[in-house]
Amino acid sequence: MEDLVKIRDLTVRFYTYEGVVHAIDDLDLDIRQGETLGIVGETGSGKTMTALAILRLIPYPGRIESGSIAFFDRSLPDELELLKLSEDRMRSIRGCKISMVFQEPGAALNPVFTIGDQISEVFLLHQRQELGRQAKQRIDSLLGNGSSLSASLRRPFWRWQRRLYNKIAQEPRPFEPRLISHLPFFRRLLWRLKDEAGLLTVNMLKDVEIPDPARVAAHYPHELSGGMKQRAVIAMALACSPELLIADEPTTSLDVTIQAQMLELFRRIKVDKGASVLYITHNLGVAAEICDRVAVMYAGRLCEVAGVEEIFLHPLHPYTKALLDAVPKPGKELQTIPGALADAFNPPPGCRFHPRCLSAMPTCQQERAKLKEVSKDHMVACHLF
Amino acid sequence: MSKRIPKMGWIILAALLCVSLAILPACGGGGGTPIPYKNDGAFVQETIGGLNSLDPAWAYDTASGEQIQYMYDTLLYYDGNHTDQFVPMLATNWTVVNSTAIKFCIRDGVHFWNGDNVTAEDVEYSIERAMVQNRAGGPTWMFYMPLLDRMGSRSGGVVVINFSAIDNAVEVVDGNCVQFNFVRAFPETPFLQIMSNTWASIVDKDWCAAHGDWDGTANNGTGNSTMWTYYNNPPKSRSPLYKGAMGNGPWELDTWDAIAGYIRLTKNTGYWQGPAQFNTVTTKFVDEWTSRKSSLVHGDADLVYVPRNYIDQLASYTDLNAIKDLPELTVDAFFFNQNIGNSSTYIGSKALDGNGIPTNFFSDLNVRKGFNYAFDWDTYISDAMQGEATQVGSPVIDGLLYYNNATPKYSLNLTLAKYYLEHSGWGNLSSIGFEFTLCYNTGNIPRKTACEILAENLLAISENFIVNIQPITWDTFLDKIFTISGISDLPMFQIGWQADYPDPDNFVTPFQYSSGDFAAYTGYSNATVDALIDSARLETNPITRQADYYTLQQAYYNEAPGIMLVQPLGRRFFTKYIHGYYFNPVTPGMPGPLYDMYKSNP
Amino acid sequence: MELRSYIIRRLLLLIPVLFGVTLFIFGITMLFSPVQRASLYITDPKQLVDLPTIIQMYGLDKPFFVQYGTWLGQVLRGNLGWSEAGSMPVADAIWHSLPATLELAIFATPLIIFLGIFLGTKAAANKDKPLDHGTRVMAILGWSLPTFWLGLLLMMFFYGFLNWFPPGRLTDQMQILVDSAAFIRYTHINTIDAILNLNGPVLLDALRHLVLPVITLSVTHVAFIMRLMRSSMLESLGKGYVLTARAKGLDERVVVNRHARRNALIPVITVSGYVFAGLASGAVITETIFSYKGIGWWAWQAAVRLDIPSILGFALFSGVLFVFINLVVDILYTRVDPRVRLGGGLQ
Amino acid sequence: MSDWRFTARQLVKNPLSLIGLVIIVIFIIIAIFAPLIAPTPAGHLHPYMIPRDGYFAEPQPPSEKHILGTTQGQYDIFYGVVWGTRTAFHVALVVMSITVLIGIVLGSLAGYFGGVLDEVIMRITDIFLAFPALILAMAIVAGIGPSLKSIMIALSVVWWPSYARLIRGDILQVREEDYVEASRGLGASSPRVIIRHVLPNAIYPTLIMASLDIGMVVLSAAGLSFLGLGTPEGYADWGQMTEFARNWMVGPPGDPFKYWYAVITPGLFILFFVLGWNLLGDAFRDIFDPRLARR
Repeated sequence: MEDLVKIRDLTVRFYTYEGVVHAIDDLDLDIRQGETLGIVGETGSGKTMTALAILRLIPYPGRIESGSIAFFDRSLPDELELLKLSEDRMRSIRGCKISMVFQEPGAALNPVFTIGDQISEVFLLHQRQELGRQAKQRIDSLLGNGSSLSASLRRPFWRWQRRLYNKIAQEPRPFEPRLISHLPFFRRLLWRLKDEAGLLTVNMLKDVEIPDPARVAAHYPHELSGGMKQRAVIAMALACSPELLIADEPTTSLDVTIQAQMLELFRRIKVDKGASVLYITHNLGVAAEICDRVAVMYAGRLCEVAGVEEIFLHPLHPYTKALLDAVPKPGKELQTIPGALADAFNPPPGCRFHPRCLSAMPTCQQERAKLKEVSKDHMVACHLF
Repeated sequence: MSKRIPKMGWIILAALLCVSLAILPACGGGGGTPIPYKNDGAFVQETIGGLNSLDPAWAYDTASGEQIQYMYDTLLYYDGNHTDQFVPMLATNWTVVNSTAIKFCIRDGVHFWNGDNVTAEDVEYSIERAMVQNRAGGPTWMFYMPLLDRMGSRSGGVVVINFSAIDNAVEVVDGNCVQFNFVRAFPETPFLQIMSNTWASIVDKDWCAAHGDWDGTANNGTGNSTMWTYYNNPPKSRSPLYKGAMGNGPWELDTWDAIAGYIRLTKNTGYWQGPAQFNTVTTKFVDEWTSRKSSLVHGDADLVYVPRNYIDQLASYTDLNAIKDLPELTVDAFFFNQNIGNSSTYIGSKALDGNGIPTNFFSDLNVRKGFNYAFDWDTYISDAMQGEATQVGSPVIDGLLYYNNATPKYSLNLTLAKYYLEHSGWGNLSSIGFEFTLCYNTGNIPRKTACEILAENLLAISENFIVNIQPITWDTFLDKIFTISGISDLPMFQIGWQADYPDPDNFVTPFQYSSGDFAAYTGYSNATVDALIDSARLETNPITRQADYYTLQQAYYNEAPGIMLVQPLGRRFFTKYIHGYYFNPVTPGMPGPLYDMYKSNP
Repeated sequence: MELRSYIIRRLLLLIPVLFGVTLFIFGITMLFSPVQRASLYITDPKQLVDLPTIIQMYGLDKPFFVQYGTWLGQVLRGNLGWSEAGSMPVADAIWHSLPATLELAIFATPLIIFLGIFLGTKAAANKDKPLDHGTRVMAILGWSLPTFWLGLLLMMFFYGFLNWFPPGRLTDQMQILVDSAAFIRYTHINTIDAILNLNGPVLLDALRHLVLPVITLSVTHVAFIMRLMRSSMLESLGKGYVLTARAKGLDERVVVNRHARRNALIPVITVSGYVFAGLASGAVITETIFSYKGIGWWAWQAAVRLDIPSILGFALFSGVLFVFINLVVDILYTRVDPRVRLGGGLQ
Repeated sequence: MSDWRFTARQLVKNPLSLIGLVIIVIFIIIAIFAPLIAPTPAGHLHPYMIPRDGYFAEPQPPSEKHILGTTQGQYDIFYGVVWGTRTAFHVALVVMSITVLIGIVLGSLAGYFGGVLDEVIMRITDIFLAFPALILAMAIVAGIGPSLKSIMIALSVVWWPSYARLIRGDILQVREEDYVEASRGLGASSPRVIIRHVLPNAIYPTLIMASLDIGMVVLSAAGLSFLGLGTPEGYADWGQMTEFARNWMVGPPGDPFKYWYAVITPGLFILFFVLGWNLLGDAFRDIFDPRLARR
């Protein structure tokens, strides 16, 4: 299995009035084709930032200081260096090659647009040519079987439309249609694109197991339940079958029964679409459920990466151990991690975990541990090894 | 995207800068810039304020009077710029039947705009209507005074005269003549003056009756013989004439928009003296001076009202025809209140202890004289009036009959002032000292200046003479002067009088008659003066009359019931395209004899 | 809530408001002595001999509730009384003075709102960048300008010097044309009438006269909308759906103008409503300076001349306007924000 | 009081608010040292009345005697604008304190007790808000008679309702907070709860708002003065001085800017005074706008 995304010494900092926040610090991480990689860690450990960094959506006043994110797109011969792409190019990747599902479906959906609008937006953006092609076919069929008088009268108009949509189908950025799409009323001429997008949207909603998708598409977010919203968001993310789907705690805000359905959904998506999934969670149980590999983060650094069984059966990093012990199990009294999460403004030197680490050594306070591969596919950053 | 905006911003800014730079020099040479000739055949003037009513019997303000003047004719009118010689208008001639009757014969073939003939009945109706209406605060007392020897139809708010009295006062005689009967002998000239003014305008009886106005009979077509009182002191809107008009004058009413603030008249082509020169006469009411000024210098207006303060701003416009020093029949004066109300808050301690004045402080002649000598007319005229005024020594001012310019006047003389104040009936005031508050109505800068001049000069005489100055609004001002009780709270006040008709009686009465319009509130009364005024008013012999008024003028100087200030000199700023103006102080409004005027582009 | 019942409820709410306003105004006017209130009818001191008659005639010496009662009775009989300030019945005065004001409002309000929204969006989208500071300084500068000062400067320059934009509503020739029978006054709003009469010159002339007052009003009001738009824009730019939109790969322009702005507009609507109400109930100073005499000017005249019937009439008018605008705003809300239902706020 | 530290940091960080701050400080200095900057001439009774140099109308250009020239009626402009600063602050402070006081009392009553009382008070504010502020103010001033006092009264009358509403809103928020519930639960009396717990937390934004409305108060006062409803002629008041200059906007032809000194100076003083407060206000609103998350 070769890699889909290669993150190397990624560093993200936030420049706030209170000081500089070291959100991510020299992060190395690979996401492989078709796998589900889970990132676990406490809140503020930099999970979400990693995800946003991949999309280059680090919010103000944050900044990607250094590092590289290589993206291996099957459709392209050689890798893409995401951090070096032009903004336009990057946009064509967001939502298309790499898309994201957010934690709060309520917040993620725009309250003033219908579900349908928001999803078809993706199609209209990334699959314009495809839509154009379908629109053209539809017109062809109209021209074909249009025998009635009214039809024959409309022919010239249809012909013109055909040319229009043909252009859209052929060229990536056709002049005439783009002009029209900028003119106030005339942009309505492109209604067929919307129609097509609408159809695709309904299919998409069906895909994510939303009952009566046509009706739901016409609904506004506030008219749907949390689960429905999240499905809609997922549908949006999957709209143009991305290579990488980033899911940022997609189930946290939902109640348990729905969570189960969601996980099921994700598993299925992976199988159907063959997409890789970057699954961010603080819930180890969930991670164990659906991840192939799990990466553990602490205070903006990677502690340990390994296959899911490996990490649950033989955790190496003290922090990982601590995390696992922190999961309540029947018959076993609960272990808590001493101390609080490292201060983001001036993190402890050396290994950032050492203040809370039970097996901390003098070296831990000076130098930080490199990430080394202790056994096959099992990497850990700790001086113990 | 975000970068584009500031660029645009800069471009716009730069553009504006260039434009302004380009233009400023251009408009620099304004002096020579000629005033364009606009609105051919139309007369456009811009003034301030607004109209009150178009009803001749109702209107008592110049603005309304002016418009009425354009739309209606009177029986006779002043000849040129004379105030005591007359030319026939709707009356072909008039004859003094006897000392208690004057007869006017009506011109034939004169038509109202609607084609109705102007008949003797119309004349009778017009004057009787005015007397029937006799609205509170209206001009019609000027008919009652000569005809019925009383000031109005009511007493205590109820009508006390019978209709017959009015009916007999004005009678149609031998077909096309109208005779006016006085209950007592009345001098001819003042009556003719009254009959020349807008309230004596002739309206169309039939039109009025048809539009719901009084029909000329006591019962007004009903069974009730006192029905006419329904039209006595009515609300303004009860008569169709307040906003409508049906006259025979040179211009007809076209539009009056009180809110937008303009009135437009259009030419009456059938005017009996031949159509006027101006097809339209538009009067706009624009309170903003900068705006009026601009309209004038851009030729949008042919005449604008120029406040005295701003005449210099127009000095260098060569295309303006500035007519100056027109002696208007108005006068401003200080009044000493010899009987100040006890409730007054303007006289400090109400006692002569240096922190106030007693309520009868000004009843002492020397105090009044002292104050007169303490006023500086020259400064007042040069600074407050921009030199456009002449000092007057008595209510009888230049331009009135029997004006005697030999009457002595007070002038600034601080030593004399000091002398009189130190030898007052109150003892040596400069050692005792006094303090009171001098009020003027807010916004009237000349009056404020007058107060300041007086106060400063008094302070110069003695630091014990403290006069505080306080502005009060017009309504408070009236409230303080014209209390229902008739006793004013103000120790001194300034007020002006404008001629109703250019007869001295119209001036001596308010200023000197013990129950006169103003004097009544000053506690000034002098039996001999009152008697003289009464007799002079009705004196038919000009010689005696002149003597009486000379005496009265001298009396004012001797008694000094107030400080007569000045008679302002008017001015007109026409564009040079307006011709034919001549000044008659009695003609209401700025444009003057508009019928005789015309507009042409040399 | 169902629209009709909602409107009815609002109109019922109107009654106590109007009652209160008029009672309050009347109360104020009762601070004056009868003489003071009679001074409205005294244009010249020589009329004062008849002061007692005038006071008695208008019942100015009657006790408070008697006078208010008579007025109320009049109003209920559909007669708002006589406006000395407009020298016509109060109802007519409102009716005559409204068009001019409306004309100003109709042109100024959209300008203010769109400019405000545009600038606000730009400023928010470039928070703390020069553009942000620039636009804000401009807007706040305009907001801090004394209206009368700005108006006079403008007039001095554009009429005094350039003679481009004269004051008033129409030049004399055009006014004559408009008053003539050939020209039908549908609305008395010159521009609209000109269009309806297909009369180019009048339209141009009317527009020429509108330029300066409209500029004055816009400059002094735009900051209102702008700063509100900016903050509510900043708010919605921080929202999750904006991140989603970006994650979709949408162009930043689309993100801002489509996703963020639509939500940011919601609070702006209310303020826009008040701006319009404010202008439609008279921009006194602007109307005075440019002698664009409308209802504000009339109300001012009434106020300074103590023309009580006019003031009360104006109070009724502005009360109705206020409630009416609120109504429109609420209805607009439901159009813009699908979550809002009439009567109750968010679901 | 990290709030304050945060606020302060924000203010100095933002150039606009900094400018505003500077402007205001300058005005405060002018106001305090007015008697030193523009000493009242000996024998001049009332320091707030601008000394005149003659009575005639035409403004005179700057000279040694009159640094900024004289305006219509020979009032010394320099003296006028300097002492006018005091007038401005005087009006603003008085109006604001009255307004806030009324606002607090009615607002907290309405907000805390709610129910009928709330309904009544809010209807009353409706009544005031339903009537255009400026014209209501005019009516009042015209009634009481133009003077500084009546301007202040009028402005307070038209200004308080918005504050009553503001405070009511804040109180409604605060009263739901746990600690208020708690202290109520402990049986604290209503006034006690309001004064000890609710007000301190609700009043903060109000005071900020008030201090920032100062600019607008002065602007409105100037507007009234301009409409002739202001201070007596010659009183040191910017609005009135602008009114004096009103008719000298355009100089004689050939010298259109002849009277610039009379026109520009008072206007600029008003402009900058208001600008100062508004700049500050804009920054403050950003800082305290609850809808804007602090980063």
